[in-house]
Amino acid sequence: MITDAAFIAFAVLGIVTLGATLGAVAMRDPVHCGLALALAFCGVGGFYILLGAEFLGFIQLLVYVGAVAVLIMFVILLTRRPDSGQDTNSRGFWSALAGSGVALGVFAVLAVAISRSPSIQTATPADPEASIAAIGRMLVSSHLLPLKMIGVLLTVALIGGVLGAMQEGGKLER
Amino acid sequence: MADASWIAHLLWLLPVLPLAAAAGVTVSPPSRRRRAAAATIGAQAVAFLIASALFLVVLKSSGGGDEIVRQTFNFTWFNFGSSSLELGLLLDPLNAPMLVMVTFVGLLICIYSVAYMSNDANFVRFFAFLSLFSAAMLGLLVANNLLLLFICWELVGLASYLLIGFWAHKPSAVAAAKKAFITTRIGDLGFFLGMIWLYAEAGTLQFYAGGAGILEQSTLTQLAAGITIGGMALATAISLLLFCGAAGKSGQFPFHVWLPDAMEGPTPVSALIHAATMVAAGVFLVARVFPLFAATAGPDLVSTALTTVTWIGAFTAVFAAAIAVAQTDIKRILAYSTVSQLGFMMLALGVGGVAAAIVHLIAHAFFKALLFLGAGSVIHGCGDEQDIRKMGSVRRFMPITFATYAIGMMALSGFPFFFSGFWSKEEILHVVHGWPQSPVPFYLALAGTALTAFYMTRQMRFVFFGNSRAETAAKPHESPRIMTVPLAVLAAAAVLLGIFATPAWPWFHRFITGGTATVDFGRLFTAGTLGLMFLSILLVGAGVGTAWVVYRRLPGSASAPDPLERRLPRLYRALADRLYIDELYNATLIPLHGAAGRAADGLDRFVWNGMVAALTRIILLLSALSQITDRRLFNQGFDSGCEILRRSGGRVSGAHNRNIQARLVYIGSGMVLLFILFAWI
Amino acid sequence: MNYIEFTVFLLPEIVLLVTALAVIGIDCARRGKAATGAGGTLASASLCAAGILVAALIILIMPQEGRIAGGMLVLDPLTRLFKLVLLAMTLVAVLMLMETRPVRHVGENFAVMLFAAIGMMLVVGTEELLVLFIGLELTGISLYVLVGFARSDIRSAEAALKYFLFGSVSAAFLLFGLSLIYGFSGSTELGEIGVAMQAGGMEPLLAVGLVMTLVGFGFKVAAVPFHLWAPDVYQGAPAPAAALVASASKVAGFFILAKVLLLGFAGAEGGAAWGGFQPGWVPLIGVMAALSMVVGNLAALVQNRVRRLLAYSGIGHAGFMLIALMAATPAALASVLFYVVIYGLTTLGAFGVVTVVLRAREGDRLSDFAGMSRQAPLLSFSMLIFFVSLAGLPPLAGFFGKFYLFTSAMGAQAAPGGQPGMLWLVLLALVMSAISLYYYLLVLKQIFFVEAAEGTPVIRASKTGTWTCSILAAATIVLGCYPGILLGPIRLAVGAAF
Amino acid sequence: MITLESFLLVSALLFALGLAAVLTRRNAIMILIGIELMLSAANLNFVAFWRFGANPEALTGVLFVLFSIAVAAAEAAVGLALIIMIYRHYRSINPLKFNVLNG
Repeated sequence: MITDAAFIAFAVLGIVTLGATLGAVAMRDPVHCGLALALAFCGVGGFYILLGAEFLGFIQLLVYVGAVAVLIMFVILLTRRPDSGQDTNSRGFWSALAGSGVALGVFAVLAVAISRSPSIQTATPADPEASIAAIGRMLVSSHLLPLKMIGVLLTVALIGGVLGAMQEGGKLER
Repeated sequence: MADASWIAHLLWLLPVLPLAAAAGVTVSPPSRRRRAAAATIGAQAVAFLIASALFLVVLKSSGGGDEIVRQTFNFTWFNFGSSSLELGLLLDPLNAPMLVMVTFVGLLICIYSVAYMSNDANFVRFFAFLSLFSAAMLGLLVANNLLLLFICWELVGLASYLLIGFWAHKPSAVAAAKKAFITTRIGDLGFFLGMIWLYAEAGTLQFYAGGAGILEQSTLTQLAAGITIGGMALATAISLLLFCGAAGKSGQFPFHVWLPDAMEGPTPVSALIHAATMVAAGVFLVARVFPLFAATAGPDLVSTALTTVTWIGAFTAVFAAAIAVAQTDIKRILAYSTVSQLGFMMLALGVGGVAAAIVHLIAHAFFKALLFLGAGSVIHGCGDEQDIRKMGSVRRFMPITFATYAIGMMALSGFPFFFSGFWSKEEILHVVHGWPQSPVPFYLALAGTALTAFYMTRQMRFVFFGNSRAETAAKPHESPRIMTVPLAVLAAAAVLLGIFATPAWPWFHRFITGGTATVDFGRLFTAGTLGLMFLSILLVGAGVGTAWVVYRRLPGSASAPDPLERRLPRLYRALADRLYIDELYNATLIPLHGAAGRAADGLDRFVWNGMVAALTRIILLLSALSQITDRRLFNQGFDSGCEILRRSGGRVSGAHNRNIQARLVYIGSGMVLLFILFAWI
Repeated sequence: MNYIEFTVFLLPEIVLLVTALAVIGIDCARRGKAATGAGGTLASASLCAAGILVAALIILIMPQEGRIAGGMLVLDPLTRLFKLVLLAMTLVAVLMLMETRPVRHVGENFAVMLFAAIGMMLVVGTEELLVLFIGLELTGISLYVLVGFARSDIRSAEAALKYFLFGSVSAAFLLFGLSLIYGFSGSTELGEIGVAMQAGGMEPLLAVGLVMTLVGFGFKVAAVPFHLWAPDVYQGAPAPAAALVASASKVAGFFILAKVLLLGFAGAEGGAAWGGFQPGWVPLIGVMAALSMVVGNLAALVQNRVRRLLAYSGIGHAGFMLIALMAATPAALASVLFYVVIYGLTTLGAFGVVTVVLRAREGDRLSDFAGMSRQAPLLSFSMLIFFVSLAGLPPLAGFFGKFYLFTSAMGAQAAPGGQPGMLWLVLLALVMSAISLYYYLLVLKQIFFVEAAEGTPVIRASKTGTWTCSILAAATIVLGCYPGILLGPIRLAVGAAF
Repeated sequence: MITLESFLLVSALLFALGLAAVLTRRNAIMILIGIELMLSAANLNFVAFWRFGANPEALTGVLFVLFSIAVAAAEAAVGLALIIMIYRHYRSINPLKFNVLNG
């Protein structure tokens, strides 16, 4: 499956994903960031498909783009006020520099590690099949416990989400 | 090694009885005074009877051969898997007389306290603490296991903390309690580290366990052979660590600072804990693990560890005696005297004289308890006055107290022939004289003897002679019988005990080291012994005589300068300021402490923000300099050390009060640094 | 995969789940009747307590052992013991929640506490990275919700957001690290990972994976420099939530950290001797341990709020425990587990006392504790026991924890082929624990020696609060005098597992 | 030829960009976005390692990602709820302003 077409697909996906990510991170208006985030998630889904995990790619689109990104957009709009989201702090530059420096450091560490690790260099792709049927079988057999745990986790998230967002009666203490 | 006789199975009762009393008294309401006192005294009395019986048993079994008879009673505390932790109780000639002494003095002091504390609102609590203390002290003595000993050791420290701070309404008492606790804990760090090191090396903490204990030959050989950092033998390193603990508890230089302040506690507490028993625990510890200290020594008993003990003991003995010369608080004089006498005991241990040290310990316990209780009686009689300059002519109003106090004073000073202190000190001088390393400790000991006689005479002159310099009109009055009877009993003991330790009949010496004593008055007249006795009598006489002359004419009022001050003003001031030791701490150790904190802080900072750190360190250095010049801060002793630690903590914690993202940057950079560390090594 | 067996293995967790859902159901049913706080609180609390007790009973009387689904669910004596410990701690937190001022939706509050317990129990009972990750997230999310439960209180909200942000960032690091470890070993099961690590050498990518995983766990156990959330969260969270974060979550964190290090990273210890560093996790843990001890204990000295003080002291204690983890011997592992349980129990007790004071005096500054010994003697005595035990004075449990911790660390140094260089860390630990005594005494001084100022509200503890704290204090004393009760089973179980 | 290395580099970039958002943006939602990006990067790693790994039939990596997507969604939901909660108190979501809790 490693062909020129795949290479082109990789290049396009890479440019789109990283470009969208950069946008999501760096753009000024949070709304734009949210939209760019959705695009970046699409790109990651594309990578999954490129890697042969089509099912995951669709799940990625469904959950991340269809739910998470939309949720984030809603909250961005909910909390939109003139002063929020602006870098008004005078020391903003230095702390931004420190933050970017650390992020760059982490990337450097990762890049060095990736390029120096023999097992990465010698890895060859297999041609596995990740059929929906196989995934489904495993979900109800070997991965039953994680599945149930996710159920509980989502219940907690539901409770937390509802409680957090619910308007509390009475005055707010300060 | 012998199996435990039936009576040795009673050993566990010794600590448990007072403990039960403590528990019972703790839960009883504050109004049940009589019952609390009865329970405490009853437990003490029974413990005393048992201790006496045990002593007789040891006495009987040790008659005859040269072997030291030890009865151990080991049991498994708990198992885990295949291994287990053993504990054990031990009865041997070393602790049997100590048990009698502790229970006896404890009993007398409990009785005395009934009167002394009668007006205190927290009477019941006081007796609960006393019982707790007594339980811990007895547990410490009977332990056949370093861990058990350490537990009791810490409990003793806790009880001492509670009792020093008993009058919590006095801020000075609370501060003194804290100081005592923290200072001794610093010493205990060494003890703890030494103990766990020992456990890691030897695999057991039993003293004697049928050949496998830490004080028995196989382990000692192993420890003496092991080499650690700097070519030091393992046994030496561990011994020195253990000695840290002993020095802390026994107030040896430089840990002595807490003991004089501890006099903020009620006087019976000073007598029981800070004169007779607890402070002697350090001496007892060194005596108990003496084989470990001597593990690397040859037949002449000279090892690095023991040499350290010798020098520290000798220095403490003279140094504290010199400070005592210029104190004006009746209890503080006795406190410094205690430090000095403990120095004598350590000195004796260092040169190998275990028996001499224990004899002096027991003799000292009796006469120092007597002196403290006498001082308490004086304080009580003079309306809670503690300044000797405001006393005078007390002899006329308190004859019994005067007589017993004089006996105690003479025993402490080492008046010849009829007092126990003379003989026990004589024995110490004797062993120190024979030390092959250096003659200096012997000279220091002689100087200490003379100084002791001097300051005790000075105190007697001030308190009991001359005219009354009291500022209040109230006449001193003799204390009630319940206070004077214990005084008389202790005075009798202070006189009689000497019989057992004369060179003519070195009974005690043999008792501790094995073998039988014979009466031979001829030993008194061998050249060395006679010469030493003569020398020490001369020195005592000189000390008493000088003091008598200097203080012949006492100052007319309390505010007039001390006669000695008029003659040697600078020396006197130096002594009165306790040789500036607290100040020295403030000037050196405490900034050092702070510097350590700052160093840690600097590390923290450097990682995050080097520039700011450099600036703050300059400011800090300036502030440290200004602190050195700030004498007022000096007088707060260890508190200011804690303060600097606190401040460095403030900066450490200040680094946490940043916004979320700055902290996340910390986390990220911490991770990158960890990785760099990883890649670098 | 046998579904029956699966269900039996999971029975305690299932009981908790059913209880939690029932509590929510009852709360919903009552809400229609405009129920006031107190009655609902009592009903929910008793239901929760009953559920926890039943779950504990199941663990006690059903001696199932074994592992299913490739280590996703492991049941052996060690995990059973720790599940019991976690249940006990949750029970105390539930009782403490009863003591605090009722908030709205109290039923959900109880339920989320149970969900957190389920998460921690699953974390403890697994040797597989996927279940581990989901379990940690389940615990984490439940705790975020609990910390933010007092929604009308700005401090609670802020603490929850901070906890969430730090937690999610560390979770992202953890997941990335796990992905690298999966990439290196081709497996997500700890045993297989250990085998792969012993077979293959240390390579840079694996090193990054190790470090990132340590970041994730470092967050859970609050070790420097990943501790920065702890002070704010302890201070801002409602006391029962903070207690749960400080005790049970830390116990679970240390348990799984030890398991991952000793099982999964078994081939990558490295060495921490002076001049003899070898790459591996031991030197990293050594650095974290030293930093945690110093930063935690020094920062605790200046805290004016008892909850912040407990947070920093907890960071210091994490440093002590990391030292013994470095030793990487079964004996050291047992000592860490013993210590963390003791630490959890005492901290829980301390938070119990703080809860009562908070309720009476609306603050936890040092001065808010003044004169407490007169007003609540039993509670004050309990606090004395907890703090003295935390400071490590004999004969309390904390002393034995420290004794075993340091002895096993020293023993690892003494053993042939062991980790040298431990002496210095142990020495540092001893100095730091001496410093720690000072700040514990500061609080005790307020309680016992300082009189309450005129007009301060009187501290009155309810029966439940007093009893809970007293029982914890009694446990601290008993475990100090007979540590074998707990240490014996731990050592047996560790011996069986390793 | 697409190597494992190139996938890993893409995910490393994604991770670093996400981290940069977390560390520099003065907006709680942007921090959340950064966290989601970091989680996505880890997921991409899992899939790439699965594809290039030794034992792809086990589907370990794929299943891991499936679950971690669900976890990330739950986390986002709770996080957003907390952000709304804090917004009610502070009328702002600038993390610099959350400073009630301070020693």
